[in-house]
Amino acid sequence: MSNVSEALKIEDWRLTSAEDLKALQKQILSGRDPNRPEIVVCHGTGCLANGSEKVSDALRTALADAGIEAKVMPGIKTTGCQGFCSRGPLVLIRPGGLFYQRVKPKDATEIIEKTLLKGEPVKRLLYKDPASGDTILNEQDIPFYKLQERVVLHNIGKIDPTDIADTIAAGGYQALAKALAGMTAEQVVEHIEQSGLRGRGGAGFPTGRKWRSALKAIETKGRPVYVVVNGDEGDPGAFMDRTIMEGDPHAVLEGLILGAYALGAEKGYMYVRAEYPLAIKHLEVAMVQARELGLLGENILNSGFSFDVRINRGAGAFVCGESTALFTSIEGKPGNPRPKYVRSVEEGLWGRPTILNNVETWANIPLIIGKGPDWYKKLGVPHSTGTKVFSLVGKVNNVGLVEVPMGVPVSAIVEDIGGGVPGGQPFKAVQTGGPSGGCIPYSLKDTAVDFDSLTKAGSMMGSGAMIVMDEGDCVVDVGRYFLRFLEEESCGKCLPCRLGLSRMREILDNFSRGRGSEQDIEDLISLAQAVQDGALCALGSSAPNPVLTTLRYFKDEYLAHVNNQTCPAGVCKELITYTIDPGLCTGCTSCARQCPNNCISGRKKEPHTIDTDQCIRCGICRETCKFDAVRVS
Amino acid sequence: MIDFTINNQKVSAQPGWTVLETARYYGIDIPTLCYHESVKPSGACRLCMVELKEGDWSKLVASCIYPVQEGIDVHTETERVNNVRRWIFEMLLATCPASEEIREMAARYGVVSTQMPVHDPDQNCMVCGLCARVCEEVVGLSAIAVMDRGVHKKIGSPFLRPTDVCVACGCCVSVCPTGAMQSIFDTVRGKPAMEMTQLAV
Amino acid sequence: MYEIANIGVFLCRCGNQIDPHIDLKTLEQTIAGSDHVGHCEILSYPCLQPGVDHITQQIIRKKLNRIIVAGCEGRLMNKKFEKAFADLELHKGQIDMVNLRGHVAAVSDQTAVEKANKSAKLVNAAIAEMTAMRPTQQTMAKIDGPVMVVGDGIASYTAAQSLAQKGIDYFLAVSATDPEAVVRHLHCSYPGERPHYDRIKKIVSDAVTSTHATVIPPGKLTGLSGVTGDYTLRFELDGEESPIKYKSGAIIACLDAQMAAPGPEFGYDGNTVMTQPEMEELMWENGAPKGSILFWVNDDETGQSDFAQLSAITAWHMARHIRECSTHTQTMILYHQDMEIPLSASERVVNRKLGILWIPYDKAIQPTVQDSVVTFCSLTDHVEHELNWDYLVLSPIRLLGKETAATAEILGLVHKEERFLTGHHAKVRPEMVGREETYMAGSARYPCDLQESLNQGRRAGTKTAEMVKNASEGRLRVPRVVCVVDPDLCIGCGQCQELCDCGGIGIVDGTRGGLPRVVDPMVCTGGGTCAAACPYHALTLQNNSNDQREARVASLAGQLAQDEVMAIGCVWGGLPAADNAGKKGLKYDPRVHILGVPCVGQIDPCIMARALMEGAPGVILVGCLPEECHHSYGVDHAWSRVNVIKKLLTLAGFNRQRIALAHADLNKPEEFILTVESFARTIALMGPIPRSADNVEKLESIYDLIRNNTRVRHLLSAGLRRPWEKDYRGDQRHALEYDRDFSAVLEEEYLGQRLVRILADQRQALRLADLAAVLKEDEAHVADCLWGLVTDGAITLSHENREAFYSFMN
Amino acid sequence: MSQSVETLDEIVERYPGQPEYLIFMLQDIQSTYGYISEDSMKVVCDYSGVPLTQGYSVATFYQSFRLDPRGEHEVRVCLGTACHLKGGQRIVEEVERRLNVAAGGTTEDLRYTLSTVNCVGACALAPVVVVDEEYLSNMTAKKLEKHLKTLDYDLENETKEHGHV
Repeated sequence: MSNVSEALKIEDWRLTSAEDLKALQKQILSGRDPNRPEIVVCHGTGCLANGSEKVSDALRTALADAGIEAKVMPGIKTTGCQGFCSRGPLVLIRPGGLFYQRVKPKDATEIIEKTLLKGEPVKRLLYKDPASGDTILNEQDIPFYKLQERVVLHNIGKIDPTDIADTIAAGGYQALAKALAGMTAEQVVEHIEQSGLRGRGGAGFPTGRKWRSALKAIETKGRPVYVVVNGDEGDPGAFMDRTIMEGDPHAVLEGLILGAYALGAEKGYMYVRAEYPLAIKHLEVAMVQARELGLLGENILNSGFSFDVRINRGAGAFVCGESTALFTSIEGKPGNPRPKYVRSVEEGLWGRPTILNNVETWANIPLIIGKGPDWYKKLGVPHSTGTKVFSLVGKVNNVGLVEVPMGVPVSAIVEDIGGGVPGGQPFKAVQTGGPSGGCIPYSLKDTAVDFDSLTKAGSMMGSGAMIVMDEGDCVVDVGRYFLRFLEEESCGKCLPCRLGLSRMREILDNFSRGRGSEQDIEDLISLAQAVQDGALCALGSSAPNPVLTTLRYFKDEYLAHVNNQTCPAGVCKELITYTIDPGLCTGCTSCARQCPNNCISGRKKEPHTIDTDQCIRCGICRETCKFDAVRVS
Repeated sequence: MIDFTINNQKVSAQPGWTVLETARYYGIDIPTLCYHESVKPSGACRLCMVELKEGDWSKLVASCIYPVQEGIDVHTETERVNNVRRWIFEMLLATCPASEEIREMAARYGVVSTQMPVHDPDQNCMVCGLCARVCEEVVGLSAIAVMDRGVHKKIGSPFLRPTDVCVACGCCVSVCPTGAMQSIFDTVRGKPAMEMTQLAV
Repeated sequence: MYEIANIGVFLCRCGNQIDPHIDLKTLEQTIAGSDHVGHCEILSYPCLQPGVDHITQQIIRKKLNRIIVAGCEGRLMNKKFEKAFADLELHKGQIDMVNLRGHVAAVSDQTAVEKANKSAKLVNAAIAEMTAMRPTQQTMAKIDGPVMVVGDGIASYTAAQSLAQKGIDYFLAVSATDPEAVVRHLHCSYPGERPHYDRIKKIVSDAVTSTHATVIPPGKLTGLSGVTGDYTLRFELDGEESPIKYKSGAIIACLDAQMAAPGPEFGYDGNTVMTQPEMEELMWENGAPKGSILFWVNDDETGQSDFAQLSAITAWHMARHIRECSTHTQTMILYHQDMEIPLSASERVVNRKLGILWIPYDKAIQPTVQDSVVTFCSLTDHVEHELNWDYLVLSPIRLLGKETAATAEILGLVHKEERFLTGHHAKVRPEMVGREETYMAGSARYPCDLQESLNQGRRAGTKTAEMVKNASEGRLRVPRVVCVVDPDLCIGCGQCQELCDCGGIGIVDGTRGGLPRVVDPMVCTGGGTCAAACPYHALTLQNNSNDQREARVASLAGQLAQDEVMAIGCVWGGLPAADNAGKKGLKYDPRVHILGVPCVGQIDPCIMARALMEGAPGVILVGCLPEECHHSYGVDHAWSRVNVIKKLLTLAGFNRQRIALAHADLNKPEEFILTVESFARTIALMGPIPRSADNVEKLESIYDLIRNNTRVRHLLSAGLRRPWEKDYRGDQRHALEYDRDFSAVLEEEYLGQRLVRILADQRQALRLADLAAVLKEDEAHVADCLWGLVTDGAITLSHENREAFYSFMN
Repeated sequence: MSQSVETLDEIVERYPGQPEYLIFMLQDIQSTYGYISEDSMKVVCDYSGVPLTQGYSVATFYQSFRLDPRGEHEVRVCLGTACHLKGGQRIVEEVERRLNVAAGGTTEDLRYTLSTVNCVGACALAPVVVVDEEYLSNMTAKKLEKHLKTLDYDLENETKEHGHV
């Protein structure tokens, strides 16, 4: 990775004051031609998985082959996730913001020749709005982006996360400089309190209040204190934190340093999932570069304040997202949570006062300090200020990462930004808050997305995963899925969680096989109550939520399983049969060849049949059939 | 002195006591399994849950680790508490069907059968981890520990083989609330079940 | 400091587990009046914080200096109390527990008052012990002088390197200090490790050149004396006439196993059929050989199947090296069908690339070596196939080696196992676990590969460094229950040193002709069989003395009713078995009263005699199984002592079954119950010993004899083993002969003892006939004995009226 | 085993010998060797000054640690919510059938290790399978099998009469 001294081409690069930082920003900006064309290639995990690295390589080769003169030579910039993952790999041409989607390496030459040299767009790579059918040229006009309000994500997609010069040019670390130069620690805490910021990790505890009680704990217990970033984003379907860490690592770092300054902490930890290697890499690079610039480490910006950070890689345990489990994990032990009757701001890491916030919360801090709490309060709604980043996944057209102000209705996110469910029907439900959250049915589509409204609807904000479900998704199956997930991820220390969740899952398993009774539903509720009351940590006590909310909104569907032995959504294997529609079957034999159990028979070019007794309902035939002839009932 | 009530009975405690300790001091019954006086409480079995009431609002806490606080209103036999307790006993009866001790205790609290399916009729360990805590805190060895996680959680020595670290003091056997340690102990100390030499008379 | 005991007794209700079963009020009243009891009280839960707080207040208020909590298992709870009262100057040994719950409340259907009586007996016994105890101050260990790293094992260098890294000074006693020389012969102990030689060279040069190092010139270790922290090692250095002494604080021994060739049945000729190290030597001299090389992992056939994996991986490393050097050479590895191929996924890839063939053979048919061919039975078709070889490489035989064994002997390292230095299983304190690791590293402990050896050395170095650091910072505690020698009483007979299983007893070099023994407190396990064996009572277990035990046993024995028996369980076997029986709610004969001791081996035979003398109708010792004794031989020694009491009982005309030894497994409480109930029945059948003056005299004589007669005590100590113990140091004797000899001596001494007692009691001269009449013994027999006593000078002979009169002179 | 002498020591010596670095060391060993052998566990525990039980419970608690040798190729099927809704479970079942190994296990020939992961954060590509380090998007069992075949070796030429390599 780039060494700062080389990247900045300066000899003595250590910054010693806020003015130094301003000067450096100016120097970087003045060295850049705003009109110089720039090809931005998304290097988020989604796009990388779709081959964006090959695309950027191809673009580089194509540039070299085109033999463009050095003066107008466009830069190729690789950035963090731009959010519109379902369309990756994404390529943007700046200035202007021409937006290409699903770019393949072989398109590189054409992009260079047509767009850069001749200024013409490559039509087939442009985004076509599925709703209107219009082709849209620029990023800012695409509904997916147009309807968002990118505050926390404002740098992502614009800067190269591995080059601190980009961050500084975009105004990074100015909030830190401001605080160190002109604010007391107390003022920083006051700002955060005034902003109304609530933790983005799930429960929505007011961040300012947390910091305040930590300060109080320090009064009696003294130092050291610790600040910790919770980057153990374990909720399946959530990748907001990953995107922030990958795309704008300095924002997290700056927020953490500010927090450390406010509390007088000298040591911080970032606990990041090992499944996010890129995020770890980018954070490490960011730390190295910040250290070299004197923004981290000894005597930051000559203010006399010293602070350093270490990254802990998670080792694969969802429960380590729970604060006390995370602490024991940092201490090098199995991540068993401990009861929180003494709060972690008083007794956290190594029994010391500790402030733990998740990635997105930390990334909000520089914004609040930089632009002031009043500016921040104007975003969102009272009691839920600011914006929230959501990962919009599941049965939705525009899968990706979106940022909206708090308080917008669910439908605005799913239908306007997300483009609705493929096929055009209304969504069935939106699952928010991951395994600890619940479902918002279509009937509540106008529920405002803020902490309190979601809780009222029986769900929760959680870390921000929004999973859209359509009529093809079965709530019993989704409940089973989450319970199985939590059952596997439970640390197993307390009985209600270890055994209660298993039992709940077993009851749902029975439902999905058409076994069970209404009494079982009653038992399920009573057991869920016992688990909520009895579990030791938040993982267990929130685990019954998905089941309880679906029972609340989709009881009929449960009853259909129990009483009629049918799965209305056609998901539960034991309650469905696969048949071949003789009218549509062309006798191509491809299903018969793929069937793992050899239970499809039929002559060539004649309609086939499935032996339902032998069928293991793996669904491969349905997947294979090109003519949609395999039916589920 | 810290004054509060348990089941509407006025009690007073010293700072540093837990709700359970205070209750026992006053002779109020709260069931426990993973609790032992010789080690720090861990709050794993959740049998000792009690309800703290505050107006309309209430919460359940594990009394073995909950420090006493001025003015709290503790109840040990509410509907919510009993619901948790009943389910835990049912779970225990299903996971440790072979444990005589569990059966007796559950019966004392009115749970004699379970509707949960029994997966392993010979199992008697509930993985409360008491043995491991005693090995660490009392004996000072950590020859055994709680291994794995979730439903696979189990007690054992590293690699589930006999370990040199074990001094075969048997403290783990003595604290085990379910009698499960008897068989695990033989694996840990590396002694196959063998017949004893009997006293010649 | 607390010479006069002021005991606080706290009786636990334990919820409802003790209270309704035992009438605690009655118990309290009984106890409260006892001597030395400054306070007695019933508490709900003395062990919970409210109880601990309350006891603390009482200790302060009433200036209590001994605490007895009568509740449950001391094994579990003592530590909590010790911690809670540490600031009040109450330490280990000053806090005792009686397990009322497990030994009284739960185990029988007696009434609450009956149980209170039984409890009172046990608590009173504990009070007697507490009264007799003389607490000692906690002391800290000192370690003076550098650490001695001795032995030629490769682990020496990593041990030294670790010490150097931690800034600890050390002596390095190795034969080779030149890195090249070290690796030149390394393959003889660790073949197939050549890729690591560069690293080894660096370790060697680090270890040798460190500023903390003092390298001892080549030579041989010939002697060792002193205790932890203050050792003196004697070396005979090459070219020096007199031995050189080195003072050292701690010793790390690094010894490697040696490798030998298997027998001729494998065709070994050292030429084309060779062992792995020899193949390595060949490669070293001439490079990789050409042709076809067959490695046969034949450890199963040489009876070393445990090492097959080690040999297999060595074979693979060598095969790999050969293939990498010479693609024309074919390499095959022939292995026993049960062995798992010890290769990781990545190694398998390499293996596949190099085409090294692994061939399993049917274990039922041993492969046969013929000229250029090995026949083996294939697993796939069970046909005998042939493999051609130009070189056949066999697994080496691993053994300790004579020199290594000699060095180990000097260092006191040789334990039960004959072949390797795997230590004994006696581990009674947490800090003792891993002690062998601290002092001993290398493949002589158990065969292992180079990496493991190096790691062992590193581990030993690190742990020793930690120990030295702790000592220098005054944090290394001397265990409180260890043996001390009274130099005024010790005559230097050396019995204790012979018996000691922990190697903790030594001679202080240069003092008074090496006479008095000294105990190394850091090595002593507190087993105490040495103290029980000392003919002169010169050894005492601190905080756990003979006097304490005798007081407890005597107190209980004195309280027992005519049909009640005493069971003394060791804390590793009998006692926890009893605890567990109580915990499981098993019922047994309430006449059994249980006491605990750390090891039955520390029960002096005079204590057994005392119990019978004080009125116990029967005493049973319940220890571990012999092979599981935590103090190695404690239970065996108890056997010998019980046996001598049995002999004496017979001599005195009592039933020898009044004393018995049993073995218990703590995990089998049901069997423990069978044991004690059977004993109680036996005693009930024979009834109590009538307390006639005659019987009392006999019992007192037995006690006196076994306590004070140095001849008997000497003889007993010398023979403390079972006849079938083969690995016991010292000569083996004919079992029956020895037994008869011993009986004869006992008979003689017993009679002598009684004679002396009578004469001393009577304070007048008596005739032979009178004596014989009093003793009801044959006159001729008595005459013989009297003559012996006269010649010994124990009594005087005078004549009056031509009749011989015998009298005791002061 | 022994050619790892250097690396094993080097790995642990990257960190100070304190318990808090235990997980770091185990992770590095895991990524170097693919699993944590008994020997390496001992070395790490000694070095960081914790009882072996702690090392073992850590290694069994966290999903990313393996105590058995891994296969040459690691197939990880994502079972995040998005992948679940799009049939991730079906892929697992199908691959289990084809490789004849249960999820979490390694094939007998040590070629493939099949495991499931909770979410790799690539939900837009659901269902996702990660083979070694390569993300494969919109997977089906069939596509996966094809991919695995490209990784496979030609076995037949290498296997000899009695032995195996």
